[in-house]
Amino acid sequence: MKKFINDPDSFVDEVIEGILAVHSDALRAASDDSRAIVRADAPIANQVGIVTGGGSGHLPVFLGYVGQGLCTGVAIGNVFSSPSSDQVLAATRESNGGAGVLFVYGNYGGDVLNFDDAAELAEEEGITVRTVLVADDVTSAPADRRDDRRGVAGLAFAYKVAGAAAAQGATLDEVAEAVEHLNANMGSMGVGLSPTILPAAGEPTFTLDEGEMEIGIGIHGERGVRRGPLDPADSIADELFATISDDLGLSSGDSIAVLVNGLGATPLEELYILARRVSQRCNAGGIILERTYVGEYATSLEMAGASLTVVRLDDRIRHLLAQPASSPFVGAML
Amino acid sequence: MKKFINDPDSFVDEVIEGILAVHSDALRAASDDSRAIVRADAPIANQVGIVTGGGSGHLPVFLGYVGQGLCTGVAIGNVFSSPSSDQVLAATRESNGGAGVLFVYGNYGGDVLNFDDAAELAEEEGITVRTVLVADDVTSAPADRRDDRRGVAGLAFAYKVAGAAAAQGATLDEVAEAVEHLNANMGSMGVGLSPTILPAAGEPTFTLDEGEMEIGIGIHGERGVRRGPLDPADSIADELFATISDDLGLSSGDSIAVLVNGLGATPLEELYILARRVSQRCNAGGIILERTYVGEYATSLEMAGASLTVVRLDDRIRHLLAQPASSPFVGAML
Amino acid sequence: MNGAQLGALLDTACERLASTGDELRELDAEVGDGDLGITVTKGAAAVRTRLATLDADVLPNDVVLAAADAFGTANPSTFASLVSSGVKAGAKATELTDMSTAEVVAFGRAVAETIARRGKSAVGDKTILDALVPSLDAAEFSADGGALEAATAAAAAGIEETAAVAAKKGRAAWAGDRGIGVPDAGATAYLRFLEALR
Amino acid sequence: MNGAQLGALLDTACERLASTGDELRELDAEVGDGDLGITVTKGAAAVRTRLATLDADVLPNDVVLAAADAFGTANPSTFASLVSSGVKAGAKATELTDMSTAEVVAFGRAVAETIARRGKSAVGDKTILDALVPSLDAAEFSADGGALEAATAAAAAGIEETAAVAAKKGRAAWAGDRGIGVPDAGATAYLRFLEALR
Ligand SMILES: Nc1ncnc2c1ncn2[C@@H]1O[C@H](COP(=O)(O)OP(=O)(O)O)[C@@H](O)[C@H]1O
Ligand SMILES: Nc1ncnc2c1ncn2[C@@H]1O[C@H](COP(=O)(O)OP(=O)(O)O)[C@@H](O)[C@H]1O
Ligand SMILES: [Mg+2]
Ligand SMILES: [Mg+2]
Ligand SMILES: [Mg+2]
Ligand SMILES: [Mg+2]
Repeated sequence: MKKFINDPDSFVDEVIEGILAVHSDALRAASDDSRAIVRADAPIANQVGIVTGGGSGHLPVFLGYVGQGLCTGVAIGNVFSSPSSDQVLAATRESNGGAGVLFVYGNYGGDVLNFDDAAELAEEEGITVRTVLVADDVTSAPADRRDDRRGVAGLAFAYKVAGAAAAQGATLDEVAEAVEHLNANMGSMGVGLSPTILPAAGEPTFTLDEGEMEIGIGIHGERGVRRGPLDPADSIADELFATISDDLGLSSGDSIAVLVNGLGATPLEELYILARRVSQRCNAGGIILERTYVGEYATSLEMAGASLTVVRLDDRIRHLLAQPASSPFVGAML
Repeated sequence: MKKFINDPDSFVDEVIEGILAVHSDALRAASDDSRAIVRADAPIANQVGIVTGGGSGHLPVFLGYVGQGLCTGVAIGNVFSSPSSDQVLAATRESNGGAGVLFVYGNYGGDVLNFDDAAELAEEEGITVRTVLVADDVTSAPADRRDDRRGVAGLAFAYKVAGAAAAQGATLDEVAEAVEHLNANMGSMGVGLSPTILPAAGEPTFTLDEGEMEIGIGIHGERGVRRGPLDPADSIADELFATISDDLGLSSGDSIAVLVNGLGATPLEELYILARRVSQRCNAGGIILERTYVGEYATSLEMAGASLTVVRLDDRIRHLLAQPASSPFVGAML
Repeated sequence: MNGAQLGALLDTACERLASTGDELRELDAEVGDGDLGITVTKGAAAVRTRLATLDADVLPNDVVLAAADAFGTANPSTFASLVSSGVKAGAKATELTDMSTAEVVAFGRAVAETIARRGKSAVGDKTILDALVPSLDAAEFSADGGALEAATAAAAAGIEETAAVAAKKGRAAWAGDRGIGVPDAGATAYLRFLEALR
Repeated sequence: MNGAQLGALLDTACERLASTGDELRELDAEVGDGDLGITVTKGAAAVRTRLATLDADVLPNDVVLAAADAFGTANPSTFASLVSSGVKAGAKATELTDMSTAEVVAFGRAVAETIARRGKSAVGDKTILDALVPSLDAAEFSADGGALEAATAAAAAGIEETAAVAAKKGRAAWAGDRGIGVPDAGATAYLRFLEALR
């Protein structure tokens, strides 16, 4: 295990300690175990609170998106495992500024169970909660079962849209509707080139032969749609872009934003090789590529690989994506 | 080779194409081969131009530090190889706003040869050029031969200091002196957990057994001071911090800034585990840790590993580090 | 069986479960994310720690509630959450007193019902239910003293069937037909638990 | 030897150098960054491309200048920069006409001088100079027609000595005593070039 680590069992808690030590001006713990974290200035009075969370190992997802114009609070589970409902509840309490709380997180079974429990508990305490699941991975279920899809790097845009709407004073229902609108116009797809190792397990989550890739992989190493020999970068970019493009029904004249996301070990250089090709495809297809985000927005520990997220832009999404946002992790990136 | 790549021979040019496609608002080519790049608004009249450069494979070094309050221009070589003097000259010409140009780059033989040649050619064209080499890797030469040391992640601070001084209207000599002052107060040290593969070579630059680390490694995989079994994260952080601390002669009451830099494949989570320990050491030793930077500031393709950079702060450095800076890559990070 | 005896039995079973980590990780990783090994080993360890805090005269039902709570919070993944809330609901519905076969089967039915309701799943979806439900049927109609053996055999048979189909629920469902051939990880965890009880 | 013959000789030699990439990469990687293989293979390929553009009546000196320029810009690493500028300076100093041993040795001395001056290095620092300088000495005092063979043998002997010491210049110097035992990569590249000329 080529990891900087002390004890696998304290991995997540030490990461959080480090983050709180470095970013004490921006973040604070909202529970004794520090597994619930909120903006230092939370709750924001009369603003809808945005709470997210999920398993660890995906930085800057989830904790990195707590900030101004983004999420208000987060609950952090063990590596690749959901936080508990108590942890979600703790984040919810301290994120509630009186205008209700929106849960925005990726569609994973364990998270849904625990967030739903937390929502019930919060409602019992008089906090109004709504939930919008992010389900952007187009290969994880066909279009007629969109809601079954898992949530991947599109989370970044969901946080931006939710946080921007909340900062502008939208109501809980309006913020939820904005994220749902984004969801309907967003698709992602990933490709993995090497596995990750969970610190507590010490073994790779899957194996790929030298020179193999897994097309359609999830951010926990979930199987994709196809495993095969590693294609040239341009073919891979073409396959990801065409698949998402079909799913969204993009056509000439449409405006989009694109995120080329690194899964962890892949150098930034290679992400730009993919971005280059996407830009070429858009030019060739008459699609207006208004903005390209390149970098690590949702990772899977040290997995080599990348994902592509495409958002179809309309005035509403464009406006929300253009709002200022800042967090210790992704300030200038979003 | 687990890489998103088309043709190894066009790797660097495709990366640059991708970067220019995505960041055309901020960057523009300053040579026909696009190996010289400058700020879109370069040259800045009556401001000292800052030109850097070196081999590819280290993003955000070097191109990522071209921006407001940072470098004006850059020359980009092949992976791990110097740019040519012509490329440096091209960047220099378009970075010269009339107040002269400072070359700030890492101390590597090939770069020194080519930048020196470029400096001569530039002087022949009437451009005043000065050079300050960054040489922060404490393990690469003893303190009495500081100037022989190689330049690593400390480059990030050198760019910030140079760019901030230039933006404030300092003269060429003053900017150079500011970077020299930083150099005298900065030290770095790295540790590698896995090798990189040069696209054009297709083979790892070195091999480490499972569970081994190379302490003191350079950002091209240059050998360090010791190879041995992978220590716990805290011991590694202690060793890096103690070595640099001794080199700088830090003592209780000193103020420092620290950069925990990822070399490429190491997850952000693990960098925070190292940052946590450094913060603990500072607290224990009475050293005032004013700011900690955590992230990928100088990489070595997909190498797993990290480096620590420590800067002793005085009012002068503190003031320059506090100035605004922005680039498509490191805006909020610096 | 009284509460102390049940606690001792569970303690031994959880001790034995420690060795299942690798198998469950690998099964879960085939189609999912590979964390089930951690869920079960951490969960089992947490159960043992919690059992050690119980009084000697504790009631069987409270032993079960305490174990469920510990298992559910150690690593609250899908499996841990479903099993924990299922067991808690089962205990509340049955009020376990003597752990007779009839009582345990009734308890198990309530567990399965809760899992199915919360997981929106049914037998045939390739989940823990495919081992749990047949094991309860087998135990109910087993010969005296043979309930555990019958349940174990039925669970194993149910798991074999899961290998033949694609998952319809949970993370494994995303793998679709590519998951065919791999037995369900959660169902296997349940089987290993039954085996550890012997 | 006229210019066309020299061009043909260099072309063959550069073709042969293509196979040295792995060896040079590995040697450079032992203590440095592993790019010398790329420098030499890309450089040799660039030389061949450039040679193909020359006129049939080109002068030997211009063949050498063209080759140096191509080698220096293909992958301008330390080695490429030093060798290219050294060869250019040597050609300017000697004005090669017939490629006699005396002429080539004088040229080589000028190359070595320039490398030493620009690289601030000397024989014994574990660089290309440790092969280049002895090879010139050997060629100068060799029997008629035996210059290349003598130079090759002397270069090989010089390289063996480099293996015994720590580098004092270049990237390899950072490795300090850990570089002992590894022959110098740049010196080896020069030896492979001499061998390819035969
Ligand atoms: N909706 C569901 N209903 C019943 N059981 C489920 C459901 N989803 C998952 N499971 C069970 O949980 C197991 C996976 O557990 P776990 O690894 O904790 O999930 P995850 O990693 O997705 O959080 C599956 O093998 C299956 O037996
Ligand atoms: N200062 C120097 N003087 C003479 N030769 C040198 C010097 N520095 C390096 N070399 C030669 O160059 C070789 C390394 O070349 P190269 O791999 O291109 O360097 P780098 O990767 O550091 O740019 C060394 O093996 C040595 O022979
Ligand atoms: Mg999981
Ligand atoms: Mg090099
Ligand atoms: Mg799992
Ligand atoms: Mg080299």
